[in-house]
Amino acid sequence: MKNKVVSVEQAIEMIPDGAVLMIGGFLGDGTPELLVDGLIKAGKKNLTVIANDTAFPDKGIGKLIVNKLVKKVIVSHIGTNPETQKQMIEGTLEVELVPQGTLAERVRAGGFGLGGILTPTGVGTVVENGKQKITINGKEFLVETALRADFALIKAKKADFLGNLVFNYTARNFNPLMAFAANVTIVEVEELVPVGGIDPNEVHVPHAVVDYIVRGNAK
Amino acid sequence: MKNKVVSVEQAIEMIPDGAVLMIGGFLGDGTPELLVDGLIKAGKKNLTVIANDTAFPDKGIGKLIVNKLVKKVIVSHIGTNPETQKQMIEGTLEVELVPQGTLAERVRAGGFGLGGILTPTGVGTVVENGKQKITINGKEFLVETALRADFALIKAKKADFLGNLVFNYTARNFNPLMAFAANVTIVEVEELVPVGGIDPNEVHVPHAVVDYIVRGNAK
Amino acid sequence: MIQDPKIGRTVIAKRVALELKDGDIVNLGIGIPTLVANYIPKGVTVFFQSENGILGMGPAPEPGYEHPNLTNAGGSPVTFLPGAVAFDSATSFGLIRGGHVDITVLGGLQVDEEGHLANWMIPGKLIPGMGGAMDLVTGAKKVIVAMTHVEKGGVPKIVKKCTLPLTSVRRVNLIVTDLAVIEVTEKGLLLKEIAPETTLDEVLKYTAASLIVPEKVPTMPVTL
Amino acid sequence: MIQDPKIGRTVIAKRVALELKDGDIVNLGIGIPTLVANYIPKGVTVFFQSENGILGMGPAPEPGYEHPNLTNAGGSPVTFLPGAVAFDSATSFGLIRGGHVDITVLGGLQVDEEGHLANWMIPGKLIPGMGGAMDLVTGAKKVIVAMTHVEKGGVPKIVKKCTLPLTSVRRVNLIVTDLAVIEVTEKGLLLKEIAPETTLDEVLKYTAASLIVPEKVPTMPVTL
Repeated sequence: MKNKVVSVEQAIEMIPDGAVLMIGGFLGDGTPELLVDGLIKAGKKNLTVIANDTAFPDKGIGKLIVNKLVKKVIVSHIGTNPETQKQMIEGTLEVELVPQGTLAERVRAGGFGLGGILTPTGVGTVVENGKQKITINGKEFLVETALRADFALIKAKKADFLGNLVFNYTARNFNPLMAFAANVTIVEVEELVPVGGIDPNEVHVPHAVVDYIVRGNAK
Repeated sequence: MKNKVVSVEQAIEMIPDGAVLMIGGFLGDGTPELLVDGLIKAGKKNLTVIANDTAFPDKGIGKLIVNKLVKKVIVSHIGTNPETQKQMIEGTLEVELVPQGTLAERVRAGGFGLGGILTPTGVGTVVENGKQKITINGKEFLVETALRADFALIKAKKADFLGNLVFNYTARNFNPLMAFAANVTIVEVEELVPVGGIDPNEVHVPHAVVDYIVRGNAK
Repeated sequence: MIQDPKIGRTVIAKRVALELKDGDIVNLGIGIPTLVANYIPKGVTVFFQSENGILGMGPAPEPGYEHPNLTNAGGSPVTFLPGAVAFDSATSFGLIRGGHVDITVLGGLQVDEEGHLANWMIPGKLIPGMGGAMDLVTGAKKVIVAMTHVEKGGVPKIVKKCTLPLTSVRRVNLIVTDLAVIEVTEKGLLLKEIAPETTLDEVLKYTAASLIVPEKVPTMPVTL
Repeated sequence: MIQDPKIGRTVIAKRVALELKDGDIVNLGIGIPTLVANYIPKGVTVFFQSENGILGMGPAPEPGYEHPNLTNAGGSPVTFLPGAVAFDSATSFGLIRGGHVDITVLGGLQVDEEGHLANWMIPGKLIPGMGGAMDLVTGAKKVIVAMTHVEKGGVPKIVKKCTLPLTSVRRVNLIVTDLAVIEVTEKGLLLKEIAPETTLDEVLKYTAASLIVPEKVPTMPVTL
């Protein structure tokens, strides 16, 4: 069987300029920093990044912004990274804002084979601009469409060699959702255990959606 | 704080005739049998049951059918329970069939505050009758609306006194989804542990959605 | 009118805290709402939910006890209380959108006569993004806005009609400021309480929306 | 034509098993598809997914080792292989609908010239419900129909146009019967292989749909 374990360099090599990436993390907590650093080192260009936020200038996805690898972000907020706002105002970075719960469902829908979801969030606000609306039992909902990516770069606490994943506390956030929603899913893990080393009840993401595993700092 | 632990009798007493119930389980695996038996003992009538299936005549939800407590079921299949088919043909039981994956998403949508989901499943089949269709990027999807219930009767392996839940293997199935989707959620558990006795990473359903806890056979 | 802004913020937090009931699931926004956690009444146990994926969040850890994978929605280290749970972002917003959060306390830029809140952007000036605010206001059982009554310079934030982009068309339930407690009712904004050291005239002067003023308006039951 | 139905079913299962590639995620329906698990080629590791919420399902346990909470989609006790995972029904169908299952093998009542499958009801006669079949056919990367070529009485199940309600408008990829292997192509149904002890004439006689028949049609590479 295919060995999914690769080096950071091998993982990064697969990603072309212009790729659409989903990157896990919430203000950097749960972001695969080795993969982020790998993208910067390789000098990737024109990336589109789907993520919860752009973190801080010196942390997580923020570093990709500061180093100008990104042409577009689809995120729920950018308030913690002044560089994102600066590039947006300068017109060098496109920013698409999505309510956080809607973003989570759109990513999940992409991975779960759904066309999208119907949400009350955003009805009657600027978020509804350009979107279809549907009324069910007299209540209006926005049609929010599924999101997919070329690559998902995610971070887990633990994996077995098959790619079954366990996440840690608030580092879980968007990571499990993104694992399903990309053509290629690469996970950076802190701990690699033998197959059979994780209780079947405690796996957060089944190996079926994981393509490559990169060992993190704690080997 | 409210003590959520109640007896089977106290739990069943809350449920009026004619109630809409979601009941967990897959062919009986993961069905709260004590609560099912409680409904039968109390002689409830005209129930609507949302569940994956009607199990077998002598197991799980099947017993509710055999004892004629149910006027309508919303399920994905009835093939394992001849009594369900018999009552359907006699016209005493209404059967609404929903594709299993669609049923799971409709229940989840009900619990997660979504109006529904867009699925490719059922497009071009009898399942699309009477439903709205939406085209996204040239692909057709059915609008499948959210389901909710008055009560969810679910089964977990383990709970703490707050109601944090852990499910066991294939007994998980619809139980975690239904926990969110009812006005009142009652869980039958095999094991009750102190608050703090479950690793935060290993909880499958957070206590916020659990209203009452019934101790199962293994106290 | 309370002159010291710090005391003003404390009054807001103390007053909001009185709205919390035993067993409530509570989501606190950043800024003033965060302070509410410091004033939970005795005998009341509430569970703090944070949209990054935790229920049962405790206060900041002692120095040296910070863990990089246990943070709040502002990215700061927090702790677990007994019975805490971690979950993914979809589940977190399932709780929020699905009505499983009893109370959310959020900051505000404007609230209008219809109870509509604007709190996520100032066009051409400040576009941080909505984060989880739109889902929280749309989905939580009870929405409390905790904010200063006026902007710096005395510009009212409670207005006839929001000029800033709305967070949701779902009406908020209660507005708690350093001047007053105002309930959003079917008939309009009802003045429920006035802050200590504050007069009715001051409340009316600094409010740009119509208020329903009962004959007797009690003082907020908080100590300065 | 193979006369013994049991041998016929075995041939189908053995032939389908040759379609499985190392590392595949596979979902087997009830009936003939279940038999496929007995004939996985040497050196090929596949992972069986079952829609009730498991990936990495092993065979039936030894007597006395049955656990009530470890069953397959037919309700029968199964076992865990190393690396097995349990999940809820939404995740299970997320895997299925989302294209994360490489191959699903399902029984069939009819398949037509367009590759459409009907396998979940016979109006007025048999209405067991679609269970997970509609999601599986719509979402799996590759759909293989494993069925007898004809009904009892010799009525063809491969037809011009399905008269029974469709399971999905997504075309199946391959049909494996006790008479033939047929691929669903853009141009129509392509006869790929003929079963042992079976003639081309027999295949054509028992097929009610047009078949594209290449000059040479090999025999299925399976032993009886």
